[in-house]
Amino acid sequence: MSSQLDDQRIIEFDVRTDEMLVNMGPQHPSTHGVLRLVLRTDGEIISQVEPQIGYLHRCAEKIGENLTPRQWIPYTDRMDYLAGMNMNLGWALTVEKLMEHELSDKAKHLRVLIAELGRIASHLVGMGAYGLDLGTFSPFLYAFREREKILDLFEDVCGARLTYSYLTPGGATADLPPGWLERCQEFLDQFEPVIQEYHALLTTNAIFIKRTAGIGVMSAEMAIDYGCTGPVLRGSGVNHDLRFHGEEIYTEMYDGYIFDVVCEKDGSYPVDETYPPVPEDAVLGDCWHRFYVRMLEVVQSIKLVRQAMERYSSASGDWGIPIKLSQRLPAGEAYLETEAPRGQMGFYLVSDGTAIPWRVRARSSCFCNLSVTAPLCQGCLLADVPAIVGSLDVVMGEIDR
Amino acid sequence: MTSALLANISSDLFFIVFAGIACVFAVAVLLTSNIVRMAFYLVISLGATAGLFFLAGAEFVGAMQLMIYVGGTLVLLIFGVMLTAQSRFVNMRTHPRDWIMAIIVGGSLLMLLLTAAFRVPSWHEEQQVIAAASELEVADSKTATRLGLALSGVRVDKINADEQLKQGMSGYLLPFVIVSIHLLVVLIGAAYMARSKRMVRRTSEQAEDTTSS
Amino acid sequence: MAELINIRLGLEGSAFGSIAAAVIHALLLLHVVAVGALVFIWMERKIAGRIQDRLGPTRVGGKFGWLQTLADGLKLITKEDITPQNADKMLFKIAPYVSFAASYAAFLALPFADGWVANNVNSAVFFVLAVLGLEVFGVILAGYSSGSKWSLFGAIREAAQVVSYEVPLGLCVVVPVFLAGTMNLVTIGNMQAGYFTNWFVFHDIFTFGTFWIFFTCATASVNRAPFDLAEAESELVAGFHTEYSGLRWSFFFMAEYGSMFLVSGLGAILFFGGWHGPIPLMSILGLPESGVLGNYLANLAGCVNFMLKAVVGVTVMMWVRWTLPRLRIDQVITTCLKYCVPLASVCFIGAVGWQVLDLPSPSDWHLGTGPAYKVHEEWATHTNNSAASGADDRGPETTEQYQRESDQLLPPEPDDADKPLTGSSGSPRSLTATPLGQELSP
Amino acid sequence: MNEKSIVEQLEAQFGDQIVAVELDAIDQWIEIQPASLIEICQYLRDTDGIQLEMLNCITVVDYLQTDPKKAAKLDWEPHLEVVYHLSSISHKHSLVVKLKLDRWQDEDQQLLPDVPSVSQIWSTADWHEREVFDLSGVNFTGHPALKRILCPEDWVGYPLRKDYQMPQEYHGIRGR
Amino acid sequence: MTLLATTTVSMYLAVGAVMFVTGVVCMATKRNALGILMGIELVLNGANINFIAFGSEYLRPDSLGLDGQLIALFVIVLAAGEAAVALAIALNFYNNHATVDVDQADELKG
Repeated sequence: MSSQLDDQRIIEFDVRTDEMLVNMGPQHPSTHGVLRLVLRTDGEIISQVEPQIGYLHRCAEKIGENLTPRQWIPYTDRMDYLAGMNMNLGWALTVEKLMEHELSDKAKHLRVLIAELGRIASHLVGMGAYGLDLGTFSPFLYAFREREKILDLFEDVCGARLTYSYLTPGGATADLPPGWLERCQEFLDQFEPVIQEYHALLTTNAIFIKRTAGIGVMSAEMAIDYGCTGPVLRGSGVNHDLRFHGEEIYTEMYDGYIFDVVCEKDGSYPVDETYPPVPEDAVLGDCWHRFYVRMLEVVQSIKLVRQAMERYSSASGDWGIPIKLSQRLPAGEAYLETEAPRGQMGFYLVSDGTAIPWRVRARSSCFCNLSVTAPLCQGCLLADVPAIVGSLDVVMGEIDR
Repeated sequence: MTSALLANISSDLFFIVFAGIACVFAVAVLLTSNIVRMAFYLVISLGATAGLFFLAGAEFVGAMQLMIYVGGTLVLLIFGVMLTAQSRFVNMRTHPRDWIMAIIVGGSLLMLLLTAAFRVPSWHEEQQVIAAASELEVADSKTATRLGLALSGVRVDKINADEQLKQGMSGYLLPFVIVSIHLLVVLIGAAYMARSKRMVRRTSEQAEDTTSS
Repeated sequence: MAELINIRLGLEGSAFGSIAAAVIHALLLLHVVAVGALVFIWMERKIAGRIQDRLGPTRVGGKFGWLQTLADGLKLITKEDITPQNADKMLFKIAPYVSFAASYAAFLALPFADGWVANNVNSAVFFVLAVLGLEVFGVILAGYSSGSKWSLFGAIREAAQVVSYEVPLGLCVVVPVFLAGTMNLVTIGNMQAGYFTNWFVFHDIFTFGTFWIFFTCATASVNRAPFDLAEAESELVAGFHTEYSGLRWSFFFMAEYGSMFLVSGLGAILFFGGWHGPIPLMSILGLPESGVLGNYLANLAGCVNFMLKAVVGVTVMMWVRWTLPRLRIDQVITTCLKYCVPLASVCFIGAVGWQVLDLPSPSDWHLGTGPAYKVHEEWATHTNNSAASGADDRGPETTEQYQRESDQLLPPEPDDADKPLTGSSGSPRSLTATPLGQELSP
Repeated sequence: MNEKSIVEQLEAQFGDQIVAVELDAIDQWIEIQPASLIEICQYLRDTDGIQLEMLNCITVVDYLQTDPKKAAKLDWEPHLEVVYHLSSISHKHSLVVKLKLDRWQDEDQQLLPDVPSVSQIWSTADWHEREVFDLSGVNFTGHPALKRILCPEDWVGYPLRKDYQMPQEYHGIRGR
Repeated sequence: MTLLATTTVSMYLAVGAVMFVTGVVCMATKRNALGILMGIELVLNGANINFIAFGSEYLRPDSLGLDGQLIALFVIVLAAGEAAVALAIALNFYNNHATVDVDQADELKG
């Protein structure tokens, strides 16, 4: 029985089997958080998948209409709780865009430094959890071993390990503590070789390739049509990364940084030969490519962090004094998307000129990435569902908001 | 002699246990109306039968019984049960008249067989047989190879020292080959039959046939 | 073992002695399974821990947390034993014991040293495989009777997987059986006495390949990762034991670890000389013929040897489990039907060819002297003479008796009488060639 | 092609369908007639040089001042604004399209305002429109399966409306 | 040493008879096609017990010898084939009629 059928609606069947309606989740080992998938299966073949979300809905947008922008920062932490720093950054930049607030270079480099570390930490979880979805446990712990070190660094910076509330409108709540850069440097030197371990355990593992290559193939058109962003979009070979192609207020942070958009450009990835080649049975836009893009983005982020560290230490100006807690916002509206680890996280802020926003909207990347599950899982095998959902790397906190 | 009696008692004990299990669960297969339990009881009954084979010194056949019958055939059977086990088939009651008919026929048949079984004196009289522990082992240890040789055409148990290989070469080579080919044919045929080539609409609620090829 | 005790008590042959022996054997084996499970679960935790740079259990029972499993056992006993509402109560309750009984019964025919076996079944290999195959019933019943869809998925997967993997497993097992010319595990073990060059795994290239196929199929048939589809926790919540809890649940695990040890031990006997070490130290020391006690010591050493080999096998299974991702069901079946079965067949034919053509193999170097090797040679001679008579499967102790018997059955073939005989190459030749030839030329 | 020229092209194409154009806001936006939403979106996605293939976000802003004193000094009537944030992957530009709606078709029987669904143009609109319907109470006509997505199916009211009252209790759970 | 075999052939035959009859009644009464299949298995086993009993050297000095076991082997092997085919038929029947109740198998067209 092949997992990919020409006509998804038609199969040849050996024994008349009744379709089963199976509930995967919200309490299920491999649905990240509280995602619930209602599967209609014919034996092992999935004929229909319907994701059910909302188990973690916390009305963050409604709360945002009753708090000042700085007060709302902690709620952004709890959206993508695996990449709180990037959520903070997205909201902070949106507010600054509305206020047309200018940042010093030092603050910008600090933000790049923190955001890219956050990206590494987030991709490590995505990678480890994906191994878990495919039934291997060890890479998960290998990934968390490294993530913990990043969390230690974050803890030194802001005192929190999960919900940081560090980057705020106007800059950051505090400067980097003394000696932090050295510790970060140490971490990077130790971390870079470890990536090869992950490649050995997963990326190049024969079974891993068998399980992911050619599974859940998503064309570039489909990805754009469903509003998929981030690694999911780039995994389908679309060269789109807001750090390059975003709005000015975001891209200027990355001015002069040397790094690549990780996506397959004319059949090859912009990587040096130390990284594993694409297996021949991997199709562009399948689970393997999405995973691989994440792995390579980690490398790019390491490059960025290295650059950011020296620029930061040599930069002039302050590290960005946060705006007042009850700063009056100018009337108007601003929408800004930033490149969060899991995709383009957008914030929409409408102000009527008071300190409290009239309307706050969070555009979740995972929300759109998850919406593609149903078409992707059509006609795959039961074991492919965790593989596909895991390759989308969703975080329910961000989807339900 | 006491030890001999003890040995008898122990072997008889095992015979009674196995025979009891075999019969009781065979009857249970008959009585239960739940198809899955039927399969389970059948497993136990056949397992006990294998035990009887061991007691009778046919341990190769016993192992064969466990492997092919219990291990293979019944797993297949249970597989089929699972594939077809929907609530309305799991419990299918039998009409009382069928029961009556079956009981009458079966009872008379049982009487017939039992009387036949105990009719021939040499079958139920206790007789002197080689049963010393060591010789039992001998008898044990012969069977596998002897069977193997018999299947490959040599009847070692029919060969005598003086006129060897004259008679008793009525080996089972030909039947063996025929059976193996027959098995092959059967399995291919079964695989072909069970696979009814149809198309079904995945998205439809109830699988209904659209084309037949 | 029990025989020894009986000899001490002067009870051999008597029925009481045999009954006592049976009881002793049963208890010993029960300990092997139960204590083995305890140790293996602890081992698994430690190995998993080390592989994942954790420490694993460290506290319970002082150093190394060696009492961890016991603590878990207590916890499991105190847990509530839940039976789901729409479960088939009777089958649900009985299923774990079916599983456990099967894997326990298979130990009946597994020798731990020369003659240390509960019941020296003549077709032991066959028996072990057959009984091991019964374990699947517990799983199927559990999955079906739980009344949960995940459990049903697990059960159906298990049924499909085990049934298909018994084919290549059987094919692999036939190869050493063919080399030895017997299905008696004790005999097979003794035929590999002497130096490691006599082990069947090194007999020729095909047997070497066979071992790896055997190990793969064994892993699959006791469904350990990467073939643990029946309990794939990332897809089916916990597969066939989703609904189980407490003691019943733990019985499944005893069965799983028991059968892991069983298949590893089977592999050790069939391919790695069982209780014979790489170097026949005991024979060099001359222990086996230095009286009963010496023999006993030699056997004890052999038992330890065998245990070590089996445990190594189990350890490798754990290592694999904590390293590899899980295969998909269709890939598992493909691996079996497309790779394992053809490869096993090729290895079988190859080994037969090697045997029949009598190509060189390390076992022809006659390395290793001492009683073990003598046994080996006696074996060769009498199997050779009496193979056609079929009376070939028995321990060395009764050799001459069969010499008699086989002489009266068949005159020893002249070509075999003066040929240097080795157990591994002697018997099959006479088994296949001689009698058939005689039959076809009346 | 920058936003300005896109807007000019649009005005040339659909003259009076474009209600308002705001080019000196932070994000340039245009306001269009709800009736012509589909054809304009189709045009924006498919026209060479514009090709706004990606629908980033659909937002509904509820303009209702619940405090009567403040409401008195406001220069606008209570209404809903549906905001579509569009962007182009191939040309890396973006555009904001707005619609103005009445808050209710019929206040008394709580009849939701209608907007044609763009889920035929951008598949991602499917879930976005479900969320907007769920939280802000806008009825998207022609949507494949318009049902609540974040709140439970049997939830009452539209939380992101300004006049939303949290229910006293929901299935025995105290609300306020 | 030699001793009396107190378990005689007749006892085995009795067990065989019971299994045989049970199987026959099973085949007669069960409405589920697979139940009938199980009945057949029982019948075959009853027969096998007889073969083994007659062939066993423990029960009678003048035993059938190997033939008993050999025929039993053939029976087992053929029973496996029979089960496969019967199961295939049952499943095919299930495919065509969506039932395994043999009382409804009263038409000749597939």
